[in-house]
Formats: sequence, C-alpha cells, structure tokens
Amino acid sequence: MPDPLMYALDAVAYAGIFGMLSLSLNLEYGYTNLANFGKVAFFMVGAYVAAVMARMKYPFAVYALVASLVAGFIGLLTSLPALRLREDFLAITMIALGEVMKLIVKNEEWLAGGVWGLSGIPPAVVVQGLSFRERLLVQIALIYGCLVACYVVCELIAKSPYGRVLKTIREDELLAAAYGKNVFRYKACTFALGSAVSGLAGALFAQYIGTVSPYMFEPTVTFSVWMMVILGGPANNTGAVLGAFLVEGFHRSSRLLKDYIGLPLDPINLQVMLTALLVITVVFYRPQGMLKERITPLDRGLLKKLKPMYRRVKTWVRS
Amino acid sequence: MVLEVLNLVAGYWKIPVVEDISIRVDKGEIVALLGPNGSGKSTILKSIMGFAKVFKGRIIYNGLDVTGVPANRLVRMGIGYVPQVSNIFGSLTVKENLEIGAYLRKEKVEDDVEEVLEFFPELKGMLRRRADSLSGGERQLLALARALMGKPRLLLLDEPTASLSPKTALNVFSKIVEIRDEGIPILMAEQNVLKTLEVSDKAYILVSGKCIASGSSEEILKDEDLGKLYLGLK
Amino acid sequence: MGSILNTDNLVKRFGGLTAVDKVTLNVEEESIVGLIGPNGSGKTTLFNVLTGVYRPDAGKIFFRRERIDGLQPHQVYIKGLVRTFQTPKIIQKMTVLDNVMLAVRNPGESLLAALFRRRRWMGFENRLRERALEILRFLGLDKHAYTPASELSGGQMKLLEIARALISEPKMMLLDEPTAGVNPVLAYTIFDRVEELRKRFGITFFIIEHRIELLMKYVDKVYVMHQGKLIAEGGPNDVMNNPDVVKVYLGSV
Amino acid sequence: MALIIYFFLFSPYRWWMVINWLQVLMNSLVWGCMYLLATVGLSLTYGLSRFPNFAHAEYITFGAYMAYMFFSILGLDLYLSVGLAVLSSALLGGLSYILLFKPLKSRGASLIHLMVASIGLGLLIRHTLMQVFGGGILSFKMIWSCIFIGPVVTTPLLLTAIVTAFIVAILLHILLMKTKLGKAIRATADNPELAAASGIDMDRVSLFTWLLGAALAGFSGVFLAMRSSLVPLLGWKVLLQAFAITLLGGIGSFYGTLAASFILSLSENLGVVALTWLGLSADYRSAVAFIVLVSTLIVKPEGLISTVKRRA
Repeated sequence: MPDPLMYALDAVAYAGIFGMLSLSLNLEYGYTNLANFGKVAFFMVGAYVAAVMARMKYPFAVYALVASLVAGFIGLLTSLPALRLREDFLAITMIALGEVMKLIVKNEEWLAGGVWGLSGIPPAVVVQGLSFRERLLVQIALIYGCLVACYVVCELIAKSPYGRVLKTIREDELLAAAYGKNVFRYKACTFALGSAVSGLAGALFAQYIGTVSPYMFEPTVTFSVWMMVILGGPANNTGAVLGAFLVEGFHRSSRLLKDYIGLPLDPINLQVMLTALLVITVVFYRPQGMLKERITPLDRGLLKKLKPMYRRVKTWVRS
Repeated sequence: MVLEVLNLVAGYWKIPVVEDISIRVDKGEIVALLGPNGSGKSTILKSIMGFAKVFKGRIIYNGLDVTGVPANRLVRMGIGYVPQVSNIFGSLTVKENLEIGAYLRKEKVEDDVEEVLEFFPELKGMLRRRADSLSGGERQLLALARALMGKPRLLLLDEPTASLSPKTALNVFSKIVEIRDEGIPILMAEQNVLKTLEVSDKAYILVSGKCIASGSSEEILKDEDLGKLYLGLK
Repeated sequence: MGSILNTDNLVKRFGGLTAVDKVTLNVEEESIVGLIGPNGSGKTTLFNVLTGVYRPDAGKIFFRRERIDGLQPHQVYIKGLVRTFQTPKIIQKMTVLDNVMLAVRNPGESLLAALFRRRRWMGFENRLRERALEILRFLGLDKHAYTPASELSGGQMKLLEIARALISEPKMMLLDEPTAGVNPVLAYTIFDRVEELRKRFGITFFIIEHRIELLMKYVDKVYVMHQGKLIAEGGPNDVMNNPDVVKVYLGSV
Repeated sequence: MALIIYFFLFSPYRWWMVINWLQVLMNSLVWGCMYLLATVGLSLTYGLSRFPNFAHAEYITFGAYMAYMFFSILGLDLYLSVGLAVLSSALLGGLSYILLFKPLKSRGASLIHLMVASIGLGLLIRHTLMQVFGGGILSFKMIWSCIFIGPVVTTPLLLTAIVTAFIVAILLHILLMKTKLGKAIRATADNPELAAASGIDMDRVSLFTWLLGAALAGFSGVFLAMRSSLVPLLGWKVLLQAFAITLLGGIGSFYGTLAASFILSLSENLGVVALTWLGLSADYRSAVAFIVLVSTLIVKPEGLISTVKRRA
C-alpha cells in the first residue's frame, strides 16, 4: 500500500505538467485550429534534451530554455510543409512525426540511450536535508510556477490583438488575409510557440521523473492532451487547465478502481478504454467542452473603464 | 399539374434569398424562371431538391407534399435535376456519367445510352473520355443527357446555357424544346431572356427574390419595356 | 482627380476557362463605380485577382500608380485596397465590436508586443475601440456592439462587413454585392451610407451589384462584364440604353 | 559526376554487387502487396467521407486477432478462419461508420473532431483487444518452408499474399470500373450533391465502402501477422506507410494507391539497402515513409492521381 498523500501529490505534479501541454494544444487547436496530433513528439524532444543536458550538469534554467527552443524549432520546421494545406494533412504529418522521433531516440544509443532510455537525471532544485515529501512539494512548486507562467502567457495572448488575429484565422483564413494578416506567419509562429511550451513541459517531466525512455512517449499521451482540451473547452485557457486536472484525476481513479475494487482488467487498458469512450462521448454531445469559449471584448478591465466613456460620448452626440 | 410551389421562402443558413414565391408547372410545359443574377432563381430549384433551406411554404409534386424530402428520393419519384455548376462527374468517363444517370433503374441501360446518344449525337465519339476533358458546351449536353437517362417526369434545369457561346446555347435550347416535346415538363432558370421566352410556355420574372411579373411567355414578350421590367427598373 | 485603380489587359485562366479576359479598367478617385454582368461573367474572380487572392496570368494592376499584381492579399490590404465578401464573413465567436476591430493592423498583433509591451498597444486599442463604436453608430449597429456577432440578422451582418472595411480607413473599397439578401429599405440605407462615405472621407468605391435598379441611382460609372470581358462602360443611362448590354442581359433571339 | 559513376561501377569495393537485387525486388513486391491491401480501404473511405480515419490501423489489427482466435484458439479450418476474420473486420468497419462517423457527420462535426473521434475509436479497439488477448506477442504456430526461385528466397505464405493481392486488385478494378455500385462510389466521392441528384443513396454507398475497406484491412492484417507475429501494434506500425501511400497516390484514387503502394515499398527496401550501407539501423525504414509523405506535401499535395475536382 503506497503512501496515499504521496500518490495524491504525484497526481498533482502530473496534472501540472499536463496542464502545460494542454495549454499549448489549446493555443494551437483552440485558438488557431491547428490539428497537432504529434504533441508527444515535442514533449519527448523537450524531455530528452533536458535529460542529456541535466546529466551534463547544466542548470535547470539553461536546459529548460534549450529544450523549449529545440522543440519549438523542430515544430516550426516540420509543420511548414503542411501549414498551407488542409488541417487533416497537418494532423497526419504530426502523427507521423511522433513515430519517427520515437524511432530516432530508440536507435541512437549514443545520444538517447536507445530502448533503455536515460536515467539518473538530477532534479532541478536540490535542497539538502529534505524528506521525500518535502522534495515532492518543492517539485510541485517548480512545476506550478511554470504552469502559472504558461497560463499567464496564454491568457495574455488570448486577450490581445494577437489572439484576435488567431481567432480570425481559425474561423476564416481568407478573411484574415483580406484584412492584412499574414496567415502563414501567424500559424507558423503559433505552432512554434506551442511546441516550445510542450518542450518546456517535457524538461520539467524529465527532471521530475528522473529517467526518460521511449516507452513513456506513446501516442496515447497526445490523445490524453487532446482529451484535456476537448473536455475542458477549446479556446478557454481555464478550461484547458481544468481539463488537465479532470483527465489526470480520471486516470488516477481508474487505476485506483483496479487497486481497490479489484476489477479483472488491466489498469492501463481500462484507463485508455474509458478515456477513449469519454472523448467520443464529449465530441458527440458536448463538442464545446465543459467551459465554453467566452465571447467578450478583449479586455474586461479595459471595458469597464470604457463604458462610462462610451456613454459620455453618446450623450455628447445627442446634445 | 405536375409541380406546385406555394408561398416559398427559402435561402441559405440564416438568410432568406427568395420570398413568397408561388410557381406552377403543368404537363408538357416549359416554365421559365427569369431574372438577373442574385434574384433567387437557382435558390428556388435548390430548395425544391432539398439543397437549400426552406423557411416557409410548401412544395407539391404530383399531389404529394415533398418539402424537405432528400434529393435521392425525389429522383426516385421522377424529378431530374441539372445544377448550374459542377453538373457532371469530372473524374468519370462520359459513358459512366450516363450510367450514373440511370442509377435507379434495374434493367440494362445499354439501349438507353444508345437512345440518349441518338438525341445527343455530339457525345457519340467521346464515350470513353474523362468528363472533365470536355468543353463547356459538351459538358452541358452531357449534364442534360445524364438527367434524361433517369427517365424523369419533371426536369429542373439551372441555367443550362450559362457561359456557352451563342451557337452552343442555341443547340442546347433546341434540345430543351425536343425534351419538352417528348412530354417531359421542364422548370428552368435562365438568363437568356429573349430566347427563353421564345421557347417557354410560361415565365416568372424575379427581381431581388420577389416575383414581379408572371404570365404566359407571349404576354411577357409583348411588353415593350421588357428590358426595364427584367432589370427591375420599371 | 486622377485615377486610383487601373488595370492593363488583366487575364486569369482556370484550366481552359478564361474567367477574366483582357480586362482594362480605370476607376477615378472619389467616384462610385459599379460592376454588373450576368452570373459567371467573372466579376468576383476579378475582385479576387485585384485583391491578390488569385495571381493574374497576364496583365498589370496599378493602385495609386503602384504595381500591386503578384502581391499577397495581406499586402494588397496594406496598400489601402479593402474588400468585402459576397456572403458576409462574420466571426461568430466574437463580439460585433471585435469583428470590426480585427480589421486594423495593430501594434499588439505581434507576439512579443502581446506579451511584453502591452502599454504600447493598449492605448492604440482604446482609441481604435472608440473609432469602431463611432463607425458602428454611423451604421446603426452601436446597440449591438457588445453582443456576439452570431446574434445579428443577415442585413446587419452586411453592415458589419462594411463597418469592418471602413475602420481600416481604406483609400478604396471593393464591395461584392453589398445588398444581397438584404431587405429593400436596408439596401437603400447601405447605398446612402456609401454615398455619404464618399463625400465625407473621399473613399472610392467599386461595387458589384445585382440590384441594378438600386445601383443606377448612385453610381458615376458602370462597367458591364460578360464572359470575362468588359463589354461596356459609361454613365448609368448610357449603359442601360446600350444595345449590347441589353443583349447580354436578355440574351439573343 | 563521372568520378561517382566510375566509383560506382568499377571501384574494387563493388558493394552493390554483394546485394541480392532480385531479393530486394521480391521484398518490394511482397510489401507492396501488403501495403495495397492495408491502404486501399483507407484511401477510399478518406475520399468518400472526407476525413482520415486513424482507426483504420485497428481494423488491420482486429482482423489478425480474429483470425488468431478462430484458427489457433477455436481450432477452425485455416481458410474458414481467415474468411471469418475478414468478415468480422468488415463488420467492425461498418459498425464504426453507422454508430460513430455517420451520426457525427450529420451533427456537423468538424474535421478535427472526426479525426479525434477516429483516434479514440482506434485506441478503444486496440486496448479491448489487448484486454482480451493480452498485450504480449502471439504467433500462428505455422511453419513455412522456404522456396528458392533462382537466387530469391520466399515462402508459400508470401506467394499467397502476392497472388491474393493481385486477385483483389483485379476484383477491385472490376468493382470500381464495371459495376454500378463501384461507379456510384466513385461518383459520390467526386460530387456528392450531384450523386444525390442522380438518385444515389449516399448512406448505402458509404456503408458499403466502409465495409469493404475494413475487410481488406483485416485481410492484410492476417498476412502481416502470419508473416511474423501478432502484436497489438500490428496495424499502427503500418499506419504511417498507409498514410504516405494515400497522400502520394491521391486521396480516394484506387490506381493512385496501387501505384503508390509499390513505389513506397520499393523506396523502403532501397532505403534499407542505403541504411545498411550508411551503417544506420534498418529500423529507420519507416522514416522513408515519412520522407515520402512530407515530400508529397511539398511537391504535389494532391497526389499522383487527383480525384479532387479541378476548378471549372
């Protein structure tokens, strides 16, 4: 019987990491309608870059930055051929990329440890004389610091003219182009940013787990992230994070179900089957997700200041 | 009476394009829908076929209310339809296009193909060609032929002479008259007003989604300010 | 007053079909010019070529004496040539106000500015919002400024399109059937607004319109297009009494 | 250039002489046939229903597991087992169309939602199979004797696969080109609205295509599993190749798929030769498919044979 508190804290840490992936996918899919079905590839790139660099004793800040940059660059490079085409082509390219990237880490033993992966990755923050639980709390603080930063970045983007352009592209590319937006550049930029955030999440993941291996980066990871965004509510950052918590909670509880109720099912199978069923149900009955996209002017705070002004102008015009 | 459209309001998505239109097609008639573009001619035909949204009104075919019946069942009931654009299967051969026209009939269609080819001798030499290699006029004939293969009891034609050269257009018109003479009533949207009025029995003139004049073609043709009437200037 | 937009033997082909066939036209500054012609005569294709959606196969386009053929749509927009669409392109999931404001190039549209230099574009955004509200008021949409655009009626969506084109302070606007699907009263309102805009701001208009009866009351000049070619040009009365034009519309016997 | 040719032809290390080129050709032929069976259904349903069905990989796996169940567990006759397996695959494809994709389409689901749902369906099928049959490696306890044709080694299974694929290709050709149903499939993929206006019942045509596509996928799964072994990722492992072939051949085009299957398998096998020469792992063979995929998107996104209508 494992320590239940540790189990809960572990779940919280996982939810934080996946929250970042979910936010990045929300940026790509929710706001820009880019079907990135290769999320796991960028997550993996981030994790492996971090693993290799952390073992060379680089500090966290450096390898996290490099991991995001590398992931962002790969994202940009591979998405370019498909970005001008329909969304299904991007989806296929990205799913294929996930497989090819995994192939590379499996086969390049000198770089990525091959099928065995890399282990002995030191945690980012090492404080002497802490208990196991306290160390976990430090990890959670780090992860949630990054999550909050990502959330703020995504919210700032969503509530800026940049976010408005993304939404315009999502709804109608021709319209965006006719009003002076360089659609291709926006898409590529968003894709690179989303990939970079995934890379950062990967770096956090690698130092949290302490080991990486190709088997951690199956396509089911991508699917879970999609599940989070679709369940939480596309184009709603709060929804994306909420989705991450819900899906992680769902995964954990399906595992607990196995442990405590003793269902004659393999926990992973049960988990994936239930997740798949849930996603199909959501797509069927509530495609807008739990939290709907909010249709409000860009900046609520700004709006409050503006309304009296608008009223003043109105009375002035009438007089 | 073959087809009756009663107080139709139809359009796309949220926007009604035609308002309160009533049309009647009797046996052995060519009925023309005339009007400048944007007047809603195509929309009427599409709403009969179920490709446009009917907000109000009823469509009655042979005494049956067929409002909202899907297109493939309307075809089964004997309505043939030739849309204005993409009215052929470009990646299929000419012969296959014709065979698809007779899709609903169980028996061998070889004889019908021969028969239709007698009617459209222009298509004779090109049965094995891919349909998207045909010229504009040939495509239009093929589209007509495809619709005829279904042995329709009512034919809906959407601007069959659009973007054809005058000579080809004349050819198409003469085919349309021949089809009528075979006993198939036709409801057609057209932009070639004078020629259409010449061949049609009855006409409705639409401007901006409303019917501003209707009557027998002869009467309308007699109107001295036909041009102004047609463009809604009168 | 000189010419603002002119083309020289513009050609656009799709496979074997010549959709725009040696079109040479000239639009004077601060005028309202109509473009009419039967369905499939290539009017919308011409607009698409003018605004960079399609690359012309031959010919030149000059906008304010500058070559603009071969530019991308967003580059054409920057030059001050703005268009509207036949079916209104409205972003359903935005407020009416944002639908208007998206038209303006905004310093906050770069990623870095969105994240780090918010002060700089917020002031711009506020000024822009006021201007948007002013324009919405001018078009009678101010009551709906903060509602989702999906709640508008078809006619209001048309007005919203014009509002969006207006806020970008274009030198010239291409309107593709501004009154399609609009009731007659609103259609007149739209054209009254166009007239007023021309007077107040000196905007040039090039308008595709099917309601010829409406168009003729407002335009200075009309081009008639048929099978990709321009077959007539001139004042409204000249054109409507031109036998070729009548023939195009009524067909030949 | 001349130097390279000189080196290639006359250098003392004539490495290329060591390679059994006929064997490479034979392997390409075998794999081309496998890919053809696996892919043609994907391409047809993609063209007709206008979205890529990621669950197609699982139809392949499902067919293989069903054959295993009928043959190795229930002990039925080999041919009967294969037949039943193909039928159950078809059933699975038909059910997924009726229960999932058709209602989703009629609700106006977006392309991305359809793709997500198909991935979900795929995972559901795969993990259900893993639950029932376990996640380990299974094999059809069959021993194939080697046949030597000149310098080429092969097995009766592979020869059967080749013959089967050719028969299937001919039957498909007859179906699509000569029968009414096949013409209706092509017409519907070409122009759905006009097809409806010709009286074609789109639901029935689509259902048939889904049944057929899944059946062929299941068939290919049986061969793939018998050739080596049966694992839950059997189908997923060829999905990348299947998509590369679909896009290269042109979505929905039968002849395009036919050609692309052999082009891809040939380039893969040549790729393996090149990889061994470069000293890289032969595992990278599926990277060849990725390269083919990406270069198709760059050079000719509509594929070899475009069924998508050109304008006017």
